[in-house]
Amino acid sequence: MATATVIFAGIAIVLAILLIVSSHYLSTTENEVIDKIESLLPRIQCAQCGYPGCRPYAAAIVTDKADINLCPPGGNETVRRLAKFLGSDFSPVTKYSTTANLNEIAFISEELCIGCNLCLRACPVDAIVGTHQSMHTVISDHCTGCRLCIPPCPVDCISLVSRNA
Amino acid sequence: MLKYPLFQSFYGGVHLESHKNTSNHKQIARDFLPSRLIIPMNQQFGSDAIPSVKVGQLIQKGEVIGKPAEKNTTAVHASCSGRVGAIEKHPVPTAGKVSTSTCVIIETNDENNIAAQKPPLFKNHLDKLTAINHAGIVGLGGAAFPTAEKLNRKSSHCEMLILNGAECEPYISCDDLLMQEHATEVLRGALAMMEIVGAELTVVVIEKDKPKAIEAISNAIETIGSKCIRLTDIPTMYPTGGERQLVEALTGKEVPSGKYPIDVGCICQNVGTAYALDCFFQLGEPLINRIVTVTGQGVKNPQNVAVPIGAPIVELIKFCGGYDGEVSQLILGGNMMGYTVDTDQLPVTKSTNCIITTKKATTPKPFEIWPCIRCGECIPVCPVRLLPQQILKAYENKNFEELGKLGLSECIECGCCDVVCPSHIPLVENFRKAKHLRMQEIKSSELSNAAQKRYELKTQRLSSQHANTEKLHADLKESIKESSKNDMIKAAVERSKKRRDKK
Amino acid sequence: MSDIKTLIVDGLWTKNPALIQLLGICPLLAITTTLVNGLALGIATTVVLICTNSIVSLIRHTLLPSVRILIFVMIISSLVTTIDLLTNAFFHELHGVLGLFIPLIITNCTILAQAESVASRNSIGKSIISGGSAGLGFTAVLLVLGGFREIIGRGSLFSGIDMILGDSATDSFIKFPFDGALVAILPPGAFFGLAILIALRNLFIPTATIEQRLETNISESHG
Amino acid sequence: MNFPINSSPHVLPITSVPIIMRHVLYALIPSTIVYVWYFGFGIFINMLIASIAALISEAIMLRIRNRPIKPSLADGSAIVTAILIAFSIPPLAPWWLPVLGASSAIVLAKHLYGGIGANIFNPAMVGYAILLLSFPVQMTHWIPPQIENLGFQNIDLWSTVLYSVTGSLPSNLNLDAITQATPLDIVKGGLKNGISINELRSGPLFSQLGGYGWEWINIFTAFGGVYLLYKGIIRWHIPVSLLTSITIFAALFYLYDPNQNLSPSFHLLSGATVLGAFFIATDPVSAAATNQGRLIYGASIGALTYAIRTWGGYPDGLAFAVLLMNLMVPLIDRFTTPKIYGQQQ
Repeated sequence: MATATVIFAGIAIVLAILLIVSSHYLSTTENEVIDKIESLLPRIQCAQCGYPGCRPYAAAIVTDKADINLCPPGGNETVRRLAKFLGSDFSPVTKYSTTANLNEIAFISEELCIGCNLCLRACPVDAIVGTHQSMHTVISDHCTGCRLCIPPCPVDCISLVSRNA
Repeated sequence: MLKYPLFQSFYGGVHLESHKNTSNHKQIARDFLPSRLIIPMNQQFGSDAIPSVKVGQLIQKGEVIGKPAEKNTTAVHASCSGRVGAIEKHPVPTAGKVSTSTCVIIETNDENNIAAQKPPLFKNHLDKLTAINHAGIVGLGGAAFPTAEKLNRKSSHCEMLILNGAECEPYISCDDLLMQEHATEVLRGALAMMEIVGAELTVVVIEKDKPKAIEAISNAIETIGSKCIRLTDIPTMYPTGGERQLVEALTGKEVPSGKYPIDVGCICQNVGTAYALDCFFQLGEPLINRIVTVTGQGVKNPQNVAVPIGAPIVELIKFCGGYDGEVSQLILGGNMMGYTVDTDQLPVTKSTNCIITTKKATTPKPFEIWPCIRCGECIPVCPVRLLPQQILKAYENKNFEELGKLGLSECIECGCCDVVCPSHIPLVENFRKAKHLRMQEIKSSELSNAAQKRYELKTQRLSSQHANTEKLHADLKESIKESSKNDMIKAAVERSKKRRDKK
Repeated sequence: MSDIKTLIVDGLWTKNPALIQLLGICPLLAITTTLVNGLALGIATTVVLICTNSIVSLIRHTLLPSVRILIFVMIISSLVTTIDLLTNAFFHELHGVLGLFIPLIITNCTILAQAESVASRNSIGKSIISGGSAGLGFTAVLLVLGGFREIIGRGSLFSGIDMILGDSATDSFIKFPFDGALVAILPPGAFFGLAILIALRNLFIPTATIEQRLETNISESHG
Repeated sequence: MNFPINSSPHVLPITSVPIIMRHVLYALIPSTIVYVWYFGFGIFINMLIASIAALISEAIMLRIRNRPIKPSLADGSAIVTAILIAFSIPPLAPWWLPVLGASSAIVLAKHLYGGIGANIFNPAMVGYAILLLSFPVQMTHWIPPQIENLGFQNIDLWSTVLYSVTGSLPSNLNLDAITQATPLDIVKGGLKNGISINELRSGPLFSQLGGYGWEWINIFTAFGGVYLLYKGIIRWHIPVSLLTSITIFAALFYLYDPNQNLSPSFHLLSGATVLGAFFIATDPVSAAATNQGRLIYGASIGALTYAIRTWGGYPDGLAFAVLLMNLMVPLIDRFTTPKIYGQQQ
């Protein structure tokens, strides 16, 4: 009886030490998980999830503050991918975006633009060029169609057009 | 020297029921003159040609009407004499579909004398290639790739010129008849090409089901007496006529993915192209005609016609006796790789080698489609050695990574798998959609990556800007504090000085 | 009150260890050749569950996170050994039949999962209720599967009841008028049986259709 | 004029699933005739019952899965499955045996995996395996060849029908008296009891090449198989590799000790070897896809069949060999992918 107890206690202690050491050295870093989640998101930086960009949202998911169904452009497909990766349950996207794909880009109407610079600051991917008092324009190759430039515009000169047009 | 056993091996392919005898028993009809020509400006790779004529202008046959927009593209010529009726957008068959392109519309008249009727003279090699480009000569096999461009790839050494007369599509017979009637001209054209590319050997490839063409070519080889032209007959098997397939069949070498036959020392040219080149070198005639097979059950007199480029299909059909009863489909190109068009108001272009009119009986009905039973019949027939059934599965699962691994992009859309599939699954159609989807996926992920990168840069920039401003403010405050301190001390020192002075 | 009710319903149905969580499949598949075998294993498992849950719950504040699993396993194995010895002492015949499978309760993931997800986070009362209801839920599945396989595979029900009720009950099992298809008793039968049970569960909790329904609702309201 | 737009190629397919299934059924005719010659009309009853059961379960499953019923019923794949099951159960069998076999094949092996084209396992062999595991007694009660000079009691058609439906035999017949184990069974049991092959093969159920009657059934099945090869329904890789690998294994062991091991001809011409080689292992859905893979697949089935027959617990191992190799098909396919034209490996 005593021998058995000692042997098992010994095994347990050895294993416990192994576990403690490995939990210290083998843990996955949070950053890797965030990278992976970010790669599953559409990454058009539209901020519709309530976070300033896709990486902050990914970080929020990892630190367990945010739901996985907040990304309207990604749609249910993205939620499904995230659910599969995180092993959590699927639930449909809470709000629907009018831009669910990357096929639309912003277009600044030249006649109306007053060069106020507000859209330039709003663009998450620096796809708008221009300076004060001069007309701005959208670099179509870089625009992700996130619509963040539309609300700040005081003269409503920005509209969305099809990418290929 | 009649035949030379150059045939090595051919992987895959299917035996198809031949329909060549519908159209190959008559001579090429050469008296077709349409009342109107619609000559598209987009008949070659690269940018469209720029129309160089004005509406109402009288032009002669063979005159340039479209100037090349870039250096390496070809010119467009008037195929008949007449008056320019209009320059407008018109639907045109281009690369597998109907699109709209600028066209010069010519009302033809009877004066059909060619503008330049003398053999051209060249100062040097480069001059020759430019001249070929200006003569508007493109590959007449179907892809309309500029011939000069193809002959100009001088980076690799060319050992063999393959003259493609295989013509594996079951309905087409235009190359067959061309070789029968103009064997000498074809071979002369080939010799000219050989001289340009510096090849040592020309191999004329003809499928065994064209005995007359084989005879004509072998006779012509004897007549010419050239030691460097050889004739090889290959088994009748679709799709031997594919450029890459032909290279493998003759040399046993594979053309690496994304490269051209010239990278393994071969250049493939269609016999029609050789003929067009010969016409240009001997007579100075630019490419304004091509031989088109008009065939199928839906036309009264199926035959091969020498058609001026730009002739409307409807007039061509009328020339061949018109439609015979109700026609269910109009196919441009062969029935395996050609495409259907919805109207006969389109012009014949340089890449139109065949027009098939089908009646109900030969048009595939929407069959019952069974699920794939994995019978594997599609695997041995694929000339590219793909696994169509697994590609289909990966496509149904939208597994793009797997699609890439299975080599979807290598599919040549020959349709062999469709023919043998007992479940009647439209495989090629699915593969086209899969290719399209995969391209979209790749594109959007590229876009996402770019957006992510730019976002990161912007956040970095903003935060560094922010940090800079903060620092500036802090420094300013500090300096104000410092300076004010000093001022106060100075002022106090001053005041005390004044007080002392008063005393 | 409603909290306790959810705990019980969770264990018995909505988070049934065998049907929903698919835990403890190994003893489930191996032992359910008859209803009585299933019952015996179910009772043993339930007892172990209740005991481990209460012990783990008591020591939950002193646990080191990195070695907690090790400690759970130690507790479970000690308890199972005790129960193994007890059955051997008081139900010797049943022990002969269940033999190997009582020690195997150690590897039953239900117990580890309960210790990890319930007992180490909740008070002792809640842990006991949760463990008991999960054990009963597991027993119910064992009973259904055991009965199903016994009827189809042997054409009998309650055979071997004497091992629990004593020798007086030797002949008190039901015999149906057919010999049964042997495959139900063999390992494939266990998989078929469990698969059918899970399919039936899906009829009542169609997870896939819930997802679909939600999606169509949203697209309708936006489309 | 307006013409419809279709996708290329614009050509009629040269074959279809129903045509393939029909040819498979045609190919089974010669062996059925020989079967009837040796074992009576029992197989017809089994075929009929199994086909009806297969069609009904197919219809029910299609209905449950919300799939169009008519085209799938008409493609004949369910009937092929049923006929193959009828071939593998004894000619004298209670009616529920073919019913259970066919319906479990269709329901469990075919539709639970997603219907035609999606099944991992060969449905007929799943049905057979379930029957063999569940009812070992009924599945091994085989009536001996109905030939006068063998000295067995014969059973007529009416008694067969009666037994099938009611499970009882006329008073002058006794089930044990009119049934026998199959030759493979006898050999297996005999070898276990230390009887040598020579002694065993002097029994009335054996002839020069294999089991009495079985040899001719197998030979005529091979004719059917050749017909399928000729028609291009199956390719030669699986049958040839399967039969070759059985022959090689049998020959090696036979040469080593002819008294303890059966001759290659016996292995080839008894049990379900030839039927398996041409009709069961070649089921396209559950077989390997590439030619190279098919060679591996067939050879492995042959080797496994020999192993199960010789060292396993069941007299004929073909069904289990096929099912085991069905599991390996994705792996085989993965490693036998041909090199794509123009791509470096």
